Amino acid sequence: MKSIFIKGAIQPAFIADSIAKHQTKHSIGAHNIFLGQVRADVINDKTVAAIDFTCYEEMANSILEDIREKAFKTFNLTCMHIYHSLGEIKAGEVCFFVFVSAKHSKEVYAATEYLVNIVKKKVPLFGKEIFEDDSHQWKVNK
Amino acid sequence: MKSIFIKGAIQPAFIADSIAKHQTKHSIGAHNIFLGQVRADVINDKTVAAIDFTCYEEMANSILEDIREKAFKTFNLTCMHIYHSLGEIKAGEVCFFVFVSAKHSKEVYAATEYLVNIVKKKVPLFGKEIFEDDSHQWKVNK
Amino acid sequence: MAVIKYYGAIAEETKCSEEQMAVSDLKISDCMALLNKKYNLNAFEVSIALNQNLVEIDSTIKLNDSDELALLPPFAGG
Amino acid sequence: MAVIKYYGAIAEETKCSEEQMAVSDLKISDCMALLNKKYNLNAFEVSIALNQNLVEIDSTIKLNDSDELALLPPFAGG
Repeated sequence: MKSIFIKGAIQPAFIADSIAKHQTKHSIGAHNIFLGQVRADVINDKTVAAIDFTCYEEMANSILEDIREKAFKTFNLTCMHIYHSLGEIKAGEVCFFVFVSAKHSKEVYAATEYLVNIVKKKVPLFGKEIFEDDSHQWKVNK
Repeated sequence: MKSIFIKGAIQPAFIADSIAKHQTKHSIGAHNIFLGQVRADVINDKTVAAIDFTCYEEMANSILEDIREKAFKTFNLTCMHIYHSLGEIKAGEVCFFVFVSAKHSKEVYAATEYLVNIVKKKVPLFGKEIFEDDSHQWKVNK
Repeated sequence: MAVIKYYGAIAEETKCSEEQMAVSDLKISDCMALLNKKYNLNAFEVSIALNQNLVEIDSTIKLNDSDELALLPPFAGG
Repeated sequence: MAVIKYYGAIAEETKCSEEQMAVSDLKISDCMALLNKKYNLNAFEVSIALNQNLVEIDSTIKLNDSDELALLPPFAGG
């Protein structure tokens, strides 16, 4: 599997390009896309300006391979793509992109939710929340 | 409310532009996008080449206004956009675009599914499935 | 005069998208019977909207001048 | 020698991303005790992966030369 990790933010044009690539697949009737966008959360009066993502990439790739395999077995999907940013992603930028396609709409929703949740839970990604004053704290998924 | 009806197919660049417009909203942490794509279904040995969509637009707009209002009350959303194509949309092209944004990921999935299903059920849109031999049949949502 | 509007498969059958109809004292149910007779719409699963709101096909509401009655085949958006 | 890898908040604490460690006959649990003593990692919620697979922190598996042991803080993707 090609790497799902992208250096820097995921650009809207990259998402558009992914969509366009699926327009030659005429058995697809429904796409569902999840995008994670960095929030400017205010924590103890300090505002998050960016998140710096790092990753244990060899382990992440092997876990993502398992996730993909299991998702294709569980859901009736035509295509599935997962991308995550590495490096410093500013508030408002997209850092996570899950893209699922199927023949019918009913197949896609649960698959998307499943993939988003399992990536958050199982993939060794780490996020340093950098505040506007350059101090930081480490992000923890709830 | 501005019209949600778009003449012709919904282009990937239009979707990218919608995403980009939401990157200034720093309270958003999650987007969910549904795209309906015209399938080249084979029906009695004939292949669908396009769907020609028409609409009872005054009624559709008023129903969509109700749908939006109810969805904002039901789900904890920051933004909600619905677009549907009118006219002839070829197999592989996107004719339906639902775009929902919220602070947290858990809010968006059910909202997207709800909107897709209620638009299919309640909005007076009509689809003429045009086969490759130029014959046609009228689409019925299951 | 009220306006009767046709959509999708029904407009294909009626060969027009709308027409005027004299409606003095005419109930929706009677109007539908007239249109059924004129166009033979029995083959269609029709829903109807009076001024953009769905009403029953056998409604006894009387049509008024400037009312808009729409004959709608099954919805097929998405 | 095995390689010990550190990520995120833990790498910040250890001030390095990886180091070599002599492991002859060393259990994972003992290795973790050594690292804890060296870096004071008690404040961290750590999970550990042996050659990219999660294992228990008190595992009695013995480390071999060329093994890769990774110390991982809470995952935060998405």
